[in-house]
Amino acid sequence: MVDKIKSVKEAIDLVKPGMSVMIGGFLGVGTPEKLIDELVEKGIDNLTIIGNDTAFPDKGIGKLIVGKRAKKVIVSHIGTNPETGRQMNEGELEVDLVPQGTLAERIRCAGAGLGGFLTPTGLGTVVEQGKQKITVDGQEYLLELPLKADVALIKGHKVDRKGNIYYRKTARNFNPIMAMAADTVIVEAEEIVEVGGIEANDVMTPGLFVDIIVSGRDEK
Amino acid sequence: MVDKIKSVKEAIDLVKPGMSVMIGGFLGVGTPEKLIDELVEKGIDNLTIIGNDTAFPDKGIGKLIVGKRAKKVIVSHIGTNPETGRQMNEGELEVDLVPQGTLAERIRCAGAGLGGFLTPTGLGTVVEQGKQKITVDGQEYLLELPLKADVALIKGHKVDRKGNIYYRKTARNFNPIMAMAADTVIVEAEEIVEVGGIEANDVMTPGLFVDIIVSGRDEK
Amino acid sequence: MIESKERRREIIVKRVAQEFRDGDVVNLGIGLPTLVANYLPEGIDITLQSENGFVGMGPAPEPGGEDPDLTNAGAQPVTALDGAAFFDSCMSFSIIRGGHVDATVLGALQVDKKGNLANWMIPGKMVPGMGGAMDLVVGAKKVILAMEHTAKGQPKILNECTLPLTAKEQVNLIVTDMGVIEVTDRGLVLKEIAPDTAVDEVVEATEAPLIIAEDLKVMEV
Amino acid sequence: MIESKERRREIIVKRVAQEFRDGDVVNLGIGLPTLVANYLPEGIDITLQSENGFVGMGPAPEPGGEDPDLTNAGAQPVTALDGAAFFDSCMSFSIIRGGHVDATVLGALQVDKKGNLANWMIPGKMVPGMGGAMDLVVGAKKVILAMEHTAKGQPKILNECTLPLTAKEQVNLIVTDMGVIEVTDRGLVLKEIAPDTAVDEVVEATEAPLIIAEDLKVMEV
Repeated sequence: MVDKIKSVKEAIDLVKPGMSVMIGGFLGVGTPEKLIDELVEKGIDNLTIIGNDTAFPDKGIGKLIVGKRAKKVIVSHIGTNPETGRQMNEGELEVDLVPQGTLAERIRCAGAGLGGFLTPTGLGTVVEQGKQKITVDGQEYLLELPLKADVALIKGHKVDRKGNIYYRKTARNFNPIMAMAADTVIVEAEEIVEVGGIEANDVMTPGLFVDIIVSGRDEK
Repeated sequence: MVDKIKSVKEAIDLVKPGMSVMIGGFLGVGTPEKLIDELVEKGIDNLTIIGNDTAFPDKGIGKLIVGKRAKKVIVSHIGTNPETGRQMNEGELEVDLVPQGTLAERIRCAGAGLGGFLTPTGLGTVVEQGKQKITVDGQEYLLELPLKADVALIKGHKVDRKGNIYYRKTARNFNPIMAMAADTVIVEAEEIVEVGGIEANDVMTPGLFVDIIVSGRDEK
Repeated sequence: MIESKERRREIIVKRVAQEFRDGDVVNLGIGLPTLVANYLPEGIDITLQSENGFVGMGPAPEPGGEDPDLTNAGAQPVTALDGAAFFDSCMSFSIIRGGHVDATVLGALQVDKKGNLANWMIPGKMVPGMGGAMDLVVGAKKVILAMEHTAKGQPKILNECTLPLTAKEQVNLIVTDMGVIEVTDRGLVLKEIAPDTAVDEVVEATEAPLIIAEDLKVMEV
Repeated sequence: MIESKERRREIIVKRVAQEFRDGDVVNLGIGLPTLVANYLPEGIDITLQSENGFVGMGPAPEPGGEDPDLTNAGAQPVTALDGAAFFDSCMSFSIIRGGHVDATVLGALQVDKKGNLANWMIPGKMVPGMGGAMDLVVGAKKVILAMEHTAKGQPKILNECTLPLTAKEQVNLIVTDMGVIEVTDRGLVLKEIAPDTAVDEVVEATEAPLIIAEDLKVMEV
């Protein structure tokens, strides 16, 4: 069996400046904090960060913003992190705001091998700028395109050695779809279990999507 | 709390001749047999049946074909049921063959409120007939449209009184997506449990999608 | 016009709470809309959907009972009721965008006579992002605005929104501290009026033309 | 040309089994391709994906150990190995169509010099439907055909398919009882030849022009 377990340092060695990085979580809930801390500490910059939001200055993706690791963010919301707004207004950070449902669907779309999808969300708003409109049966839609990344950093509650993941409560959020949509998928596990430690019927992300597993525990 | 539990007869009373009916299952595995038996017995005909396949003459959707209840089927495969082929060749039954992945995605698409999606599956084959082609970044795709139904008949392993469903092994297949894509959703439960009998984290189809629950047990 | 700000807010949430049928799936925005859950009429049981990934949201936990993996869409600790179900963001928005949410209740910066809504940014001042609002307003079966009728004395119900839109022609009902307004093909119809409030007052506080319902009622709040 | 049908089939599946790397996710079609799993080289562990909804498919159960809720895509009882994962049809085809399957092995009625494949219908004779074949052939990273070189003495590797296509230009490798043919931009390249088989025989049995690899090898089967 291929050994997917690495140290946080080994995992983050795969992230290079300028890469696009998807990061799971919703306002920091379900975000892999250890992986983020290592990214900040190592000083990898010019990242394009894809996530639901920029969380808070001291939490989740927020720490990467405060640490000036991003040149661009693709998110649905930045209101909880004043530093994101400041960097945007100063021209230091490019912010691409995407409706949350469209963001989730675009990530899944990439993971599922689709070329795009049609949605009414955003019609008649600034969201439609630069997008193709397609009419089906008299109803107008925006054509939204897939969104993928070089690396996905996600968080699982239980992860077995094959990379099968079980998430917990609202910490699930964007993690399962990001696991499908990046070239390299790194999961931070609250608990690493043996194969069989998650019932096959209850696996939420099949291990085939996962390249690297790191422990989120403090004792490393 | 709204009481969703009905008898098989009460449930099938909602299916009228000429309706479109989605039926879960893969070659009969995960198909609600009691609901199908009642449909056959009651003689509701001219149905448009949407499912993965037409199973076998004595199993699942196959029984509806043998019982001449369908005027049309939208499926990915009919090879295991010779009666489907015979009716098709005799002009008694319209058969719309759809690639399995496209079929699943079209059903989800309807359930998720999307207007369509782009896929390379079917390009250069008879599947592209009558479909719009859309080019994104130099790559050609077929525009596939959502597929919904008047009624979905699905099967769950455990179902709680709110309609939350837990499926088992490969009996899951098309059931969860069909639960999202029909006006009326009827689930046949191998076991009906009290609310709380399925862990909130392990629910596979949230009860909000389900209108009616029937018992799949023999003692009714 | 009611003087007490507290009473004005109470009027709004009490009245919105009357809009639901037993069994409805409802998404409540952060802030004023959240309070609606406290005023449901007897016998009306609704299921709250939270766009960060579950249905069956319950109230805040007792102090000390917070679970870091269980929050609402504002990252505040909440509880899950019996029969709740957790799911990922894609399923969450399939529920929202697929028309499986019976009603969503949101605040507004501006709304206009066509039911256009602006509630997500003020250019140059406040750009928090739309979060899930655009999806909710387009996807929910019924869009209810819960808002004060005016802001600093200025009308918020306009002929035409001047701020960037959240969605076009999606609002169904506007509930304010002065009345209940339905968005119809004919325009905005004042269906109910707040206690101790005159029709002239409402018309005055509204930029868009109001059609006064023939059977205008007083809000039961 | 090898006489024994059994040996011809063995050659095909043994050779296909050499195509995988440790850890590969593979979807095997019903019939001949299914047998590939029995011939994996030492140290090569692959994960089988079954399009009806799981990865980690194991062999048929002991008699009496069948589970009606656990079958392969042909409705035959199978088992699930440790580390398996079940999912719905939409996830199953997201895995297939999203490029997460390393290789798919299928049979063919016809294949041509451009890598076009026909394997799902014979008009007027056999119309079983495409099932998941079109998705697999378009979505899998590598498409391997496991097929007898000819059918009733007639070539199946053609200049141009005459039957309705399963997919256009998606086939990567053709493994037959006579050799291994790679589909390249230059055309079909015969890379390996079966034991006791002459190049002339292969060329004779193939309608499409064959480029003979300079380093033509004998199949190690």
